[in-house]
Amino acid sequence: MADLSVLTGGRAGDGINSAGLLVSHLFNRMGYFPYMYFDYPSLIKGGHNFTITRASDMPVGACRERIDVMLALNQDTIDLHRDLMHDETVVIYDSGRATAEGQGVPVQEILSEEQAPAVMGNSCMIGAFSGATGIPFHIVEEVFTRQIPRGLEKNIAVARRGYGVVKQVRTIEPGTGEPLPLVSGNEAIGLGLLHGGLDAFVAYPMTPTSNLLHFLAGMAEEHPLTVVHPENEIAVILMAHGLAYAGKKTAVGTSGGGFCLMTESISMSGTNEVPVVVVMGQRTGPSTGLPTYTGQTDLHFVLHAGQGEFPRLVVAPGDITQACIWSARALSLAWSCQVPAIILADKTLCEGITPLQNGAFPPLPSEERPDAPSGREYHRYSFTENGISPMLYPPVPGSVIKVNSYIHDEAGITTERSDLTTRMTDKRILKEKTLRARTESLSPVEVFGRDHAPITILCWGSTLPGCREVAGTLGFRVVQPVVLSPFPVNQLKTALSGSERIIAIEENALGQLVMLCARNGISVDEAILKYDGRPFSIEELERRLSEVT
Amino acid sequence: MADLSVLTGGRAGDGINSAGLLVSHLFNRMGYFPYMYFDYPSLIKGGHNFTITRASDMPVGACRERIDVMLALNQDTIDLHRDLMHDETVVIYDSGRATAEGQGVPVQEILSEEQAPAVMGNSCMIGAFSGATGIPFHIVEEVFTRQIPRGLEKNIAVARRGYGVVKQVRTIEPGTGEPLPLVSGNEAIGLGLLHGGLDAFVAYPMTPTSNLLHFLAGMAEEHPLTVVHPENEIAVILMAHGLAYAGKKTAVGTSGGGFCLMTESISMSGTNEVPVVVVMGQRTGPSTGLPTYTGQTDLHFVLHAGQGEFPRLVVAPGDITQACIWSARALSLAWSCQVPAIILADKTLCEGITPLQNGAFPPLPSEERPDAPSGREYHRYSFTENGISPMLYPPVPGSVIKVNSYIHDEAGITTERSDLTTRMTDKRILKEKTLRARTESLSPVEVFGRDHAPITILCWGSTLPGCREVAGTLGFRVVQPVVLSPFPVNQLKTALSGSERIIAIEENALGQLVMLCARNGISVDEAILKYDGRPFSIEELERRLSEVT
Amino acid sequence: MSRTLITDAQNTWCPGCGNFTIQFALRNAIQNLVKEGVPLETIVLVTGIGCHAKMADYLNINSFYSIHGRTIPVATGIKLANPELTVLCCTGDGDAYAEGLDHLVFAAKRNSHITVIVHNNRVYGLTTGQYTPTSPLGFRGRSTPGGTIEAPFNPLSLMLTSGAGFVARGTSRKMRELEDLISQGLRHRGFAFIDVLQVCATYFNTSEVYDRQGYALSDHDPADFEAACRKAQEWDYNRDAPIALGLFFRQEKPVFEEQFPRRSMTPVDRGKAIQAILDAKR
Amino acid sequence: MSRTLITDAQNTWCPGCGNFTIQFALRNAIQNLVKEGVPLETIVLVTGIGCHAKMADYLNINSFYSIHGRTIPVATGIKLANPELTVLCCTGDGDAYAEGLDHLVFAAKRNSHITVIVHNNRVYGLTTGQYTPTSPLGFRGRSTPGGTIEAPFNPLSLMLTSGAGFVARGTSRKMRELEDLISQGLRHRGFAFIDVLQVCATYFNTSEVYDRQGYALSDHDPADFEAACRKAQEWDYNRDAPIALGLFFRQEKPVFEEQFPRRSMTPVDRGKAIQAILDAKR
Ligand SMILES: Cc1ncc(C[n+]2csc(CCOP(=O)(O)OP(=O)(O)O)c2C)c(N)n1
Ligand SMILES: Cc1ncc(C[n+]2csc(CCOP(=O)(O)OP(=O)(O)O)c2C)c(N)n1
Ligand code: SF4
Ligand code: SF4
Ligand SMILES: [Mg+2]
Ligand SMILES: [Mg+2]
Repeated sequence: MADLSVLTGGRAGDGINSAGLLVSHLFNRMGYFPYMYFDYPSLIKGGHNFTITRASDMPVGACRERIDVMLALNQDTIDLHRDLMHDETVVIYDSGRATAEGQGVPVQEILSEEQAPAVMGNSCMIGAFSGATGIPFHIVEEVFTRQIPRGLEKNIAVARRGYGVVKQVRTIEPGTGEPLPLVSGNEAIGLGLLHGGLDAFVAYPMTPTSNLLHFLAGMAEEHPLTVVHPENEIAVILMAHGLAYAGKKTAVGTSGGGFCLMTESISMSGTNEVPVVVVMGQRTGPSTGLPTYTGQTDLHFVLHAGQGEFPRLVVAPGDITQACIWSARALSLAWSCQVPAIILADKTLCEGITPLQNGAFPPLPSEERPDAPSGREYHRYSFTENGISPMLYPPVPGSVIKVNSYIHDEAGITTERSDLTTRMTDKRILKEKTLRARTESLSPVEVFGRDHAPITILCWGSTLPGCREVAGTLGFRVVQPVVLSPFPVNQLKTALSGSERIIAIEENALGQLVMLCARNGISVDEAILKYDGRPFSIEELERRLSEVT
Repeated sequence: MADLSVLTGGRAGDGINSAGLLVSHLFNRMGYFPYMYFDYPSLIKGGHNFTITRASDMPVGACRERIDVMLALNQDTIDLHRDLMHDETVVIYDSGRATAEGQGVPVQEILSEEQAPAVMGNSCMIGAFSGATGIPFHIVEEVFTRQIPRGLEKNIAVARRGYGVVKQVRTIEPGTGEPLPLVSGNEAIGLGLLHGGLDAFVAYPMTPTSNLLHFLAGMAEEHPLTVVHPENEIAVILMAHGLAYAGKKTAVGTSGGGFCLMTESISMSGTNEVPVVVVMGQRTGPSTGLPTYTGQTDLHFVLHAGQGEFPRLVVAPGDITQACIWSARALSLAWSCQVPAIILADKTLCEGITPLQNGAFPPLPSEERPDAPSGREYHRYSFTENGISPMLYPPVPGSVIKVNSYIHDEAGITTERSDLTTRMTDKRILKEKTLRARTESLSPVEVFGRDHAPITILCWGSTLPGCREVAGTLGFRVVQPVVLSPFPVNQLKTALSGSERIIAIEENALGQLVMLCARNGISVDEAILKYDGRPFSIEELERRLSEVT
Repeated sequence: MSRTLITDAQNTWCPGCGNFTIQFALRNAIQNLVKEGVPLETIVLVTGIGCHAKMADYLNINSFYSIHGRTIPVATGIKLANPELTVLCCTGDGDAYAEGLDHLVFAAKRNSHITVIVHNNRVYGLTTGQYTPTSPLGFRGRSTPGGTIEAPFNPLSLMLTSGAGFVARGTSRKMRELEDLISQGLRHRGFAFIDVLQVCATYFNTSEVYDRQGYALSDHDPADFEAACRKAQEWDYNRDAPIALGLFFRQEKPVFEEQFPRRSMTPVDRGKAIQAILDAKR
Repeated sequence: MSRTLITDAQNTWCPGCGNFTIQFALRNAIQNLVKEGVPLETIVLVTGIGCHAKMADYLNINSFYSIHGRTIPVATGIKLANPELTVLCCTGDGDAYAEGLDHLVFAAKRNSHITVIVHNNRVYGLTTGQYTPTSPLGFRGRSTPGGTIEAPFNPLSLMLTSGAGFVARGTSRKMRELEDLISQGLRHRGFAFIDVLQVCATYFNTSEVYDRQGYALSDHDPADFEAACRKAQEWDYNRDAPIALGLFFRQEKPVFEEQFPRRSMTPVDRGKAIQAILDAKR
C-alpha cells in the first residue's frame, strides 16, 4: 500500500473529528504519513460531518476523490459519498443506523453487552475498521492508550469486539516511518509562536482559528502564558498593543470579519511601531460566507488593510511544518523590525492534520535591534540607518517611552511639520527595506518538484501539498512564495526562471497571486481557480492541469 | 491680471476660513475663478491657520508658491510665509497684532470707534484688502450682503473704514466671468448625492468629511432628509444597511480610521447585495497621522477592503464639479447594480473651495433593474443574465424579502452547498461585468491637455487641477481615471495610446495608481510622489516634472 | 394569512435546544399580531450570527441576517426608513452583550422603536462553547478551560440604567409566558428589551436551575423604576437566587424614529433645494 | 525626581479650557505618588484622540497615544503585561462613552486595575463641537443644528451597574478636589473611574452651571452601593439639579490582572512544553 483513503462520516455531535483522528493515529503508528481533512457545516448537532484520512508512504496534504474504506456512523455517510466509492471500497457501517453493502457492526448491541456508554460507539467502529484492514490489534491498543484519556479499558474492550465482528478484507503492511506528532495547522501555528517566544495570546473565537485560542488557553493552564478572550476583536488587538508596548510578545487570532475590526489598529501599528502579530484564518467569503469552509480570497485585503502606507510582514505557510516555522519567524521578525505581521492561513491549513516533520523548530533569526543609547536621552523613534529604532519597554528608570498614532517626532511627540512627516515616511520605507533583507535571508520562496521543469505550478498557502503531489506525478516544478509582503520579487523571478509556462493555482475567483505577480512584472500564463469553499482534490488538480497543458 | 494669490493668515479661532472665503467671493464677483486652500493644524484655538485664495481667469485648483497679497491677522502670518513673498507682494496687516513692511490697519481702533465687536476685525481687513487692490467698494458691499447673515451694516461700515485707511497699490481689472456658486468638495459631494436621490446620510464626525455631515445636517433642518450621527462608525454603516434594505438611498461619510471599522459591513454588502455608499476622505496616514492634512494613500485599501471577493464601485473625483457629478452617479450605480460604492476623496478635495461649473447636475444614468416577477414567488437573489436581481423593499404584500450575510440560495436562505457557493460567486462576477459596462458608458477616464501629446501625466483624485494646469503650460496630456473599480483598463489604454512617456503624479510614497496600472498591464515610466501631507503646488509640479522630462 | 410562518429550511438546532421554544413563542406572537391586523409583510426580523440567528432562515418573514454583534443598528436603520414596519431583533448574548454591546445601550438611550429578543444561553453556542458576559464566574468554556475569572454583568440592570422603556425577562422553559412577553414587547411603542434565559442543550444546560429558581413576577408595578431596579438585582446571573420572570419595567417615552421626516424629497424638491443652495453661494 | 513632568511640546488647548486644570491636578497627583515612592518610570498614561488626548504630549511620562475610543483595552494590556506598572487613561466622552463604550463597561466588569479619567466636556471638542452621549437634550452641535433628540445617559449609573469598584466625579472647576480624587483613584486596587465635568471654553462652556450646582459629597458612605446609585441619579446630566462631586462608591474586588501569570516562560520552559505536546501527539 502506498495510498489509502478512509472516510469517516456521521452526524455532528457524534465525535467524527475524534474518530477520524484515531484513524489517522493508527496509520501514524503503522509507519505511514496520514493527512486528515475535516468537513463540517456550521451547526452543532445533527448535520453531516465527515473526515477523510489519507495515508501514504510519502507526506501528503490533500484528498483524493477515491475512498478505500468508508466508516459510516449513519446512513447519510453512505448516501452522500457514493461517488467516492469504487469497486473495492470497504464499507463498514453501524448496522443500527445504516444499511449498506459491506460489513455491518452492531454497535448498539456491543455497547450494551459491554455496558459501555454511547460515546464509545466510535471505538467500536475503529476496532472494526482495524479488523477489516488487518491493522494488528496491539496498534489499536497503543493508539488508544496514548490518545484516549478516559475509560481506556472499556474503550479497548469495545474496540476488540468491533475488531472481532468483521472479517479482514484488506491488509495494511506496516510502513517504515517513525510515528511523528500529528498536529493541526492551528496547533502548529501555536507551537511555532511558542517557540518564537510568545508571551500572550488574545483572541475572540472565530472559525477557523478558534481552536488556536482553545489550544493556547489549554497551554496557559499549565504554563506561564497569558491568554485572554475579551469582549470583541477591537479589544483583542488593542490589548495586544498594550501588551506589546510593555514588552510582551503577543499574537492574536481571527478570521475575515474579525480582521476587519482589527484593521484600524494594524494601521496604528504602522505608525506607532508596536509589533502586533495577527493569525488570520481565511474562510469562504464575502462576509459570513461559509464559516466552516475554506478560501484564499483575502490576500490583497491583508496586504493593504489599514489606512496609510507602512511595511508589514505577510507570510502564508503552505503546510503544517511551514506553519510552525514561519509562525515563529513572523513573531520574531515583527519584533526585530517593529512592524505588524500577519500569518495568513485558511480553514484547510488551520484544521487539517498531518505529522509535523522534524526541523519544525529551527533556531530563530536573531532579533537584531539597536541598543538604546546610553548617556543620551531615549527617543522611541530615533532615526537610524536601517529605520529600526531602539525599543524599550516601561519601566526604564530615567527614560520616557512614548508611542503615538499621530505623526510624531523622534521622541514620540505629535508633530504636523511637513519635513518630519516626510522623514517618518522615509523611516518606514527604510524599515521595509530592512524587513525585506531579513526575510530574503530566510528563503521566502520555496521550490519543489522537478528541477528546471518547463512547466511550473505557482501556488501559495494551503494548496501547496496538493500541488507538490501532482507536480511530482506530472514532472512539473512548484514555486511557492511563503512571504507575500515584502513581496520577494527577485527570489520569485529566480525560482521561476526557465519556466516555459507558469500555471497559478488558487482557491479564489480573481487570481490574487496572479494579480500580485502582474503588479511586480511577473506574468502568469494560466490560472486554475476554484471557489466553492472546498479544497482542491488531487484528481481535480490533475484534471484542471491537463486541460491547460 | 490673470493670476493672483492672496494669503490670509491668523490664529485658529480668528475666523481665517471665513475671511479667506470672503476674499474668494470678492474675486468671484469680480468675474474670476477663485480657488481656496485652507491649511490648519488639528487644534481649536491658537495655532496658525491660513488660507490661500488664488484667482485666475481660468479655473484653477492648486496653489502657487508666490503670494501677491498677504493679509496678516497676526505676526506668525508674516514670519512663517516670508518665502512665499516677492518684491511686489502687497502686505496688509493688523497693526495691533503684527509689525511688517506694508500697510498696517489699526483694526482695534477702528472697531472701537465703530463700536463693533471683535469678530468684525476680519471685515475691516477685507475692506483694507479691497482698498489696496482697487476692488470697487460696491463689490465688497455686494459680497457682504450675500454672505454675511448677521450685522451686515456694521460689517460694511467697518470694511469701509478699512478700505479707507490703505492706499491702492494694485488694480484688479474686472474679469469677464459670471459669478458661479463657490462650494467646497464636501458640499459638492453632498449636492451630488442629493441630486442622485439621497434619502439618508449617516456619519460619525471625522476630518476631512465632518463638514459633509454638518452640511447635510443643515439641509435636514429644512428638507425631508434623514441625517443621523450615531455612536460610532460601526453603527453608522449598519444603520445604512438597514435604511437601504428598507429602500432608502443612503450614504455615509468617514475617513481612514472610521473606514476600517466599516470594512466588515462593506464585505457584507458584497454578499447581501444591499447598496451602501461610503464617502471616504483620505488624510495623511497611517493611523491618526495628520488629521487635517491630505494624502492619497488609501487607494488599494478601499479597492480590497473587506474579506472575500465582490464587485465594488470606486470613484475618485478630481475636482469639485466631478465630485458633484460622480457622487450622484455613485449612488445611482450602487443602487442599479446593488453593490457597495466608495467615493474616494481627500482633504484637498473635501475642503478646497472653487466655483461649481455648469453641468454639474447631468441627468442620472437610468437605474435599470429587473422587475420582480409577477405571479411567481419573489426571490431576493434570483439568478439573471446580468447578475442583477429584482430588488424589493418591505413591505410588499405576499412577498418575503430576505437578505443574508451567509452564502445563500436565491430566496436568501443560508446554504453550504458547493454548487450554490460557486453560482453565487459567478453571480457576483456577472454583476461586476454589468457594473463595468455601466461605468464604461459614463467616460470613466478623462483626458485633458494637448491632444496626442507624447508626454502624458497620469493622475487621480485631487491632484487633477494642478496637473491640468501644468500640462497646459508644458504641452502635456493629462489622463485621469475617475473610476478606479471596476478599473477601466481599455479606456485607460486608449487614453494613453501614443504616449511616449507616462509620468504618474501621486500624493503617496508607493505610487498606488502605478501599482494598479502595472497589475493591469499598463506600465508607467516615472512616478512623481509626495507625502508630506501638503498638496503639490504648481511650481513643485513644474520642478519635479522638469527633473524627469 | 395563508402563508405558513416556517420556511422549508432544514432546522439544525440541537435536540432539546431552547431556541425551538423561542421560535414557537415568536411565531405565535407574530400570528397574534397579524390577527390583530398588522400586515405580515410589515414585520421585519434582524438577526446576528450564532445559533439564535438561524431564526432568520426558519421564519418565513422578511429578514435581515446580519453579522455577528450587529443586529441593533440595522434594526434602527430599517425603522428609520419606514416607521410603518414592525422591527425586531433575535440576537445572542455573545452578539448583543459582547461583540455589539454599545449598540444595545444606545438603542435603549435613544428609545429606538424596535424589539430586542436576546437568546441568552450564556454561552457562545455556534462557536462551540466559550463563556459570554452572562456566564457565571468560573464557567469552564473552551477559551477558559480552568474557569472564567470574570463575574457576569446583569443585562437587566444595564438596560434599566441605559434608559430602556420596556425591560422583561423570559425563559425558553416557559413558552406561553414568553409568547406573552414578546407580544407585549412588539406592542410597546419604543425600545423593548427581552432577555430570554435560553437553555443550550449542548454547552450549558441550565434547565434545572431555571425550573427551580424561576418564578413569575407578581405584585410588581412595572411603572415603578426603583422597584424594577431592585427586582433586577435579585439575581446577579451568577449565584443561586430566585429568578424573576416577566415584565420588570415599562414606560412610554418619545420615540427616536418618530422625530425624523416621514416623506422623502421629490425630484422637484431636490432640484429646488440644490438651486437654493447654489444661489446662496454665488 | 529631577525630571519635570511637563514636556516642551507646545500646548494648543484653547484659553480657558478645563483641560489645563485636569493636567495640573493629574501632574500633582503623579508627583504625590512619586513622593510616596512609586518610581515615575512605572507610570504609564494611555490617551484616546481628542483635545483631552493631548495630555500624552504634554506630560513627560511614559505614554501610549492611542486611537479614538480605544484607551481602555490598551491600558488593560499594559497592566496585564506588567502589574508593577501604574496605568491610567485620559479619555474623552466621545472616546469612552460613544466610540468605545463597550470597553469601559468591560473594564469595570473585569475590575481591570487601571484608572480611567474621563474628560467629560459633553462635546466632541477636537472635531469642532458635535453632541456626545452626555450632552443635554436639545444640544445644538454641528451635527445637530436643530438640537439633539436624544437624552444623555448617566455615566456614573452605568459604571455602578457595570461593576466598577471605584466611581467618582470631579470637575475642572475644582482642581484641589480633582487632584485628590485622582490620587485616590490611582491608589485604588482595581478599576477606578472618574468622570470629570470639564469645561470646554469654545464649544460648551458650562462653568457657570457647575459652579452653581456643584457641591461636595458629604455624609455619604462610599461603601454603600444603594446610596451611591441614588446619589448618582440625583443629576441626570440633562436637567438642572444639584451635582454631587466626590467619591460615590468604593469597593475592593479581585483584580483581573492579578489572576494571570507574572513570569514569562524561559526558552527552556518553551522547549520542554513543546516537546511534551509533541510527545502526546505521536
Ligand atoms: C466579527 C466576528 N467575530 C466572531 C465571529 C464568530 N462567531 C460566530 S457566532 C459567535 C458567537 C455567537 O454567540 P451568541 O451570540 O451567544 O450566539 P449563540 O450561538 O449562543 O446563539 C461567534 C463568536 C463572527 N462571525 N464574526
Ligand atoms: C475612528 C475614528 N472616528 C472618528 C475620529 C475623529 N475624531 C477625532 S477626536 C473625535 C472626538 C473627540 O471627542 P472627545 O472624545 O469627547 O474628546 P474631546 O476633543 O472633547 O476632548 C473624533 C470624532 C477618529 N479620530 N477616529
Ligand atoms: S449549541 Fe446550544 S444553542 Fe446552539 S443549537 Fe445546540 S443547544 Fe441550541
Ligand atoms: S475645543 Fe474645548 S476641549 Fe478642546 S481645547 Fe478648546 S476649550 Fe478645550
Ligand atoms: Mg449565546
Ligand atoms: Mg469631549
